[in-house]
Amino acid sequence: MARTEQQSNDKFAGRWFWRYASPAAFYPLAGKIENVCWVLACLLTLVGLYVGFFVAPTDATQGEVYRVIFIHVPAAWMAMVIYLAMAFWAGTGLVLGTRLSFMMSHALAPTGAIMAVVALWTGALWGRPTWGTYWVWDARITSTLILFFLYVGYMALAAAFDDKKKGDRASALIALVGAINVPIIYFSVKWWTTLHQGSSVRPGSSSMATTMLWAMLIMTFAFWAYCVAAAMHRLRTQIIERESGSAWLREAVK
Amino acid sequence: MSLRTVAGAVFRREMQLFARRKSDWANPIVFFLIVCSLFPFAVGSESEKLKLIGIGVIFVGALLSAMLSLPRLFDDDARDGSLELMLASSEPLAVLILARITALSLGLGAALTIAAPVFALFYALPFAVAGMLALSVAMAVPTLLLIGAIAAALLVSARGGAILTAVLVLPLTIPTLIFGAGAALKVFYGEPPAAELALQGAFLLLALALCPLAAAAALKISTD
Amino acid sequence: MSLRTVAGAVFRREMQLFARRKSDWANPIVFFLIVCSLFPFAVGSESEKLKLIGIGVIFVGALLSAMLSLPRLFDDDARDGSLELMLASSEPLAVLILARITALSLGLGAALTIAAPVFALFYALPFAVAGMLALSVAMAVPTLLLIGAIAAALLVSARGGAILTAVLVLPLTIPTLIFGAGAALKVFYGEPPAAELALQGAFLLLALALCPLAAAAALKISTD
Amino acid sequence: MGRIQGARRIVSLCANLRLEALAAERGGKAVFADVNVDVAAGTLLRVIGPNGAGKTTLLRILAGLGAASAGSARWCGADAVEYRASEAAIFAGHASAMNDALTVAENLSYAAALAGFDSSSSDVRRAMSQLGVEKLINRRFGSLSQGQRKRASLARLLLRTQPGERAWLLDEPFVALDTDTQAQLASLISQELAAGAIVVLTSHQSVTINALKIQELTL
Amino acid sequence: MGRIQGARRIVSLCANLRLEALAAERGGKAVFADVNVDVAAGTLLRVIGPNGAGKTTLLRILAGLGAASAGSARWCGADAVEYRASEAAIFAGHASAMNDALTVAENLSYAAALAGFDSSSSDVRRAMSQLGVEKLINRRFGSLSQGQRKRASLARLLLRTQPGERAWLLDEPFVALDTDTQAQLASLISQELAAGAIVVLTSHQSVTINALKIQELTL
Ligand code: HEM
Ligand SMILES: Nc1ncnc2c1ncn2[C@@H]1O[C@H](COP(=O)(O)OP(=O)(O)OP(=O)(O)O)[C@@H](O)[C@H]1O
Ligand SMILES: Nc1ncnc2c1ncn2[C@@H]1O[C@H](COP(=O)(O)OP(=O)(O)OP(=O)(O)O)[C@@H](O)[C@H]1O
Ligand SMILES: [Mg+2]
Ligand SMILES: [Mg+2]
Repeated sequence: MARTEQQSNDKFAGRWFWRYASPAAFYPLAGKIENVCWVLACLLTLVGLYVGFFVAPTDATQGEVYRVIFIHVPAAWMAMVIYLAMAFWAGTGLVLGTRLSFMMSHALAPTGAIMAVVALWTGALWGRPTWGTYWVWDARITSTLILFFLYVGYMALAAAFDDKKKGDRASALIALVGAINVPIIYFSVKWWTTLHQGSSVRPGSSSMATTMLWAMLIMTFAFWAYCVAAAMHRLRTQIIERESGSAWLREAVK
Repeated sequence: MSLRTVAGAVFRREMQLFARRKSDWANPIVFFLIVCSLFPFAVGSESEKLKLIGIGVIFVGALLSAMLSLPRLFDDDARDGSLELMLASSEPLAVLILARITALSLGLGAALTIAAPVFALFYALPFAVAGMLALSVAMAVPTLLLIGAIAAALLVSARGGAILTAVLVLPLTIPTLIFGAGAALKVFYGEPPAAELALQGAFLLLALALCPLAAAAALKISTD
Repeated sequence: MSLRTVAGAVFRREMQLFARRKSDWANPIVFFLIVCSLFPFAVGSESEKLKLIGIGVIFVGALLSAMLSLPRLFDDDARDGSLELMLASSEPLAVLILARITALSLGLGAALTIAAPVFALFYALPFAVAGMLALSVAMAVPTLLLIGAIAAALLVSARGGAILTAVLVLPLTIPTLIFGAGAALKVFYGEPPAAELALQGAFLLLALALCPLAAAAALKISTD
Repeated sequence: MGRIQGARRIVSLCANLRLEALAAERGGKAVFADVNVDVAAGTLLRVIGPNGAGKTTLLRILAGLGAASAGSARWCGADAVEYRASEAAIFAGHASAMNDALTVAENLSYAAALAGFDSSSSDVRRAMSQLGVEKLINRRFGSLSQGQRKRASLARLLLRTQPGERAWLLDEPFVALDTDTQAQLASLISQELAAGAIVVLTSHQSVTINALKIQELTL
Repeated sequence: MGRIQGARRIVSLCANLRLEALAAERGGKAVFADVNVDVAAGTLLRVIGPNGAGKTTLLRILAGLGAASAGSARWCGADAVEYRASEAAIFAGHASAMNDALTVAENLSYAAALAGFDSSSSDVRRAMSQLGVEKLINRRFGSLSQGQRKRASLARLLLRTQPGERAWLLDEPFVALDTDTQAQLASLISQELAAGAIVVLTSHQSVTINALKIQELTL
């Protein structure tokens, strides 16, 4: 395997992205990215939460509970973005056969699933005071749930193979199939709720104060930073796990 | 030896197996029947309540039943080695897979299509709704089998069986479920179901175009 | 070598297998979750309608999910020949079977018991109902596994797998279903569920007393 | 229980086999009929015959795993099922009796526990090393080559520490083994015979086994 | 399609195998490395090695069913996958490639159709009779004895009418066969070699095969 990887890299020698396609080269870089992002995530979260909880005004209709939005919305966004990123790396891995791409999508999946859970969880907690129930079968909410299922399926499939390489490619394929299906599912679900339910409840319709917007923006960047850091951390663990025994790794962790 | 003949041989064998092992198509029907008849016990037997849930129960039951038949597609063949014959054929794998799915759709799909409207009458649904249910089950089963073939192909060399298949397949079939049950619901409420049927058809065609290729790729991955 | 040690070895191996193949208990939960979330797509999303079917869907979902795990009990062992080790042991077969069912009940039952009340909230059911659902699922899953062991034992050398198991098992679990879902329904309507719970408990004890013996007899028949 | 435990005490001190007018059928057709043999302790009984003659069928009857259609197979006067329950007979056939997901060691100690031996892990290790597979002890059974599987599953025969008056029923035990291991197994069989056991063997391979008493049964 | 059909025409007239620095791994561990061999038409290549040496792994790579971790295996200059697709190579391993629920005849004609031969039922009958199992033709495969299974699945090798420049990849083909059938298979292999095929063989059994050119590869 090592040799074929080498060969494919030689073909593209000199291009920087091929250099970093090798786990050996990327391992230290991932470490740097991870550290920077942890710091960013901490700083931005502190600032965001401060602005969100102490600067932004109390909402006219919802009172204080609305402040969940600063966690809820970034988490919901990240759940979607990460799926796309995961599918992208899975596709790259399938086409180019680079080990690192598969590891990248494996590293992203748990973070994405966690983001989906956080969005569901905070949404549910928010729903109780505002709608009087933890859960409604609204299009957006339901699609988040399905997105969570897709993450779970991806991870379960990857874990179902004794042969890691096979698991890589199998789960990559299912990630791509899911990526084609996500928009279809999203619109079907949307259609479904408008079909059956003259829904009166809709998340957030009031126009937002500027400070709220700022807080949300900052928190969104904080979530980005957290997700990148978490993914890089997991990626490094994976590299260590999978490349254990290779010479460069012994060198690197010595 | 032309592609037609090879695909024909695959199709024929599938049909032989159907004829030989009657349980392959009889059991899904009985499973379907049982799922449909469990709900009244758990929900209560008032006919108004049953009418409301009838369409949903029948549709979900049909999908679950088709899904549980998915391991038939490749598992036995992988175990006894005949899958390798198919992989080694010089004809395009996707076409051979399509031949198998077609055979399974004909056998299982027909059985479920006949059973669905009968069960609809148990749930006190009107004739028109029962007819529409038959039509949408007839479209939904092949769609599920096509999508499911990808999962079945991936899982030939993995552990997890029926349940992991469900985890992979069911979320992807939600559109079929929505439009299939939606069409019957429309009829139930006296509205025209054309849009739902069109969308369900579109989804089936899309699956027909993409899934065999994806399943072929999946099979190559998992038997590598 | 005493009976305790042999049964202990059977139990331990089952737990080792659980630890080794995480999918054995993780996937049934996800299957359960997915079945529970399919119904709203087919029935409609109004919370009133959903409340009505919620208890039924969750209960039937838990039973189906437990049922799909039944092939774990003997199938792998029959295929690789280790079932014969168990048959040849000089300790009573029924006790060894009970050890396996206990292990499966602990692993799977616990998982489903935790999941059921969470799903109850999806269906907008009140807390008290969710709690009662957890309790009756906790009693229903071992009952189903005990009854199901008989079917699983009969089917080790037959074809048909999951579906034929369902066909044999589900009709026998209807009392459990009626009383289990009934207890939750009683709570839902604000009435005391004592009678249903007592009956469900009695049914579990009866299954505990009879099923291992019947399953042992079944296993001897089917491996003769 | 009582009855079987009684039976256990009687038969486990004994190895002797008597087939009287034994007949078997598979799928409604007679496979063999009127088989009569007397086998004393310390004897190697070779069952010979072309493919489909009924060798496997016979061994399963002797092991108490299949039923005869007529006649009787008695171990020291006891029924085959009882003899087996007495833990005196070990059958090793085409199936490995090992779970793919567990390691070789886990599989072997499970087999030992079920067969009623108190098998510490050192026994497992000794059994494995007698077949030259001690390195595989912590490998998942599913990841072994055909020959490694066969070796590991044959190690089941060697779990009990002292050889004694008992029976090994071996259906094609040399299949998939390399030549060194074939020789090793042959010498293990010889030892077992010398200790007073009965070994019933089918094999299409010509492996020489040293034994004082050899009987042949042609089906 | 076009590409493969082109390849088919080229390779099916040819049998010659070249392994260059071939290496393989299973479960992340190297099984063998740096295997170099040149095999000409009409040669019997015996792959030799103890259990777990990697013989099955090698044969699967030659059959285009497994991937090498380094180096190359080329049939007449073509990739193993392409050669296999050209219907010039037949692999017979531990698995029978036959469905238990179908009859032997149904299984064989399915195999023939998939491998691209237009196999009438008389071909099936001839192939069966060459291995002495014509009586089993309408039996359910699942009801056969081990040796009968092996015979029936080996009949797959004989479906193509004219022998020619092609390859048989046989992993332990003599297992479970009785001695007569072993000899019969050996002579079929000799015929095939004489007609210019390459036969790659692993076997722990010492069956003599007459061949002009025999090469050994020890793993
Ligand atoms: C479990 C329940 C919930 C889930 C899964 C969920 C999911 C989502 C998702 C996916 C988004 C981003 C969608 C987009 O940007 O297009 C979002 C945004 C939002 N959600 Fe939720 N939500 C839930 C409950 C709630 C509740 C109870 C409220 C408030 C009453 C709420 C208010 C909002 C608001 C204000 C936004 C951002 C503004 C917007 O994009 O419209 N959500 N939610
Ligand atoms: N699925 C697998 N996962 C991990 N390792 C494996 C797997 N299959 C085989 N191996 C290992 O690869 C090595 C080669 O196996 P292979 O089956 O090629 O051996 P072999 O030479 O055919 O042996 P035998 O003579 O026993 O058939 C063995 O050490 C085996 O343990
Ligand atoms: N499940 C079955 N149903 C019907 N017939 C069977 C079944 N199993 C075996 N037979 C038949 O019974 C006969 C004896 O089978 P058995 O397996 O005992 O033969 P064997 O002597 O062990 O042969 P081999 O040398 O090939 O292993 C064979 O003719 C076989 O076809
Ligand atoms: Mg035999
Ligand atoms: Mg081998």
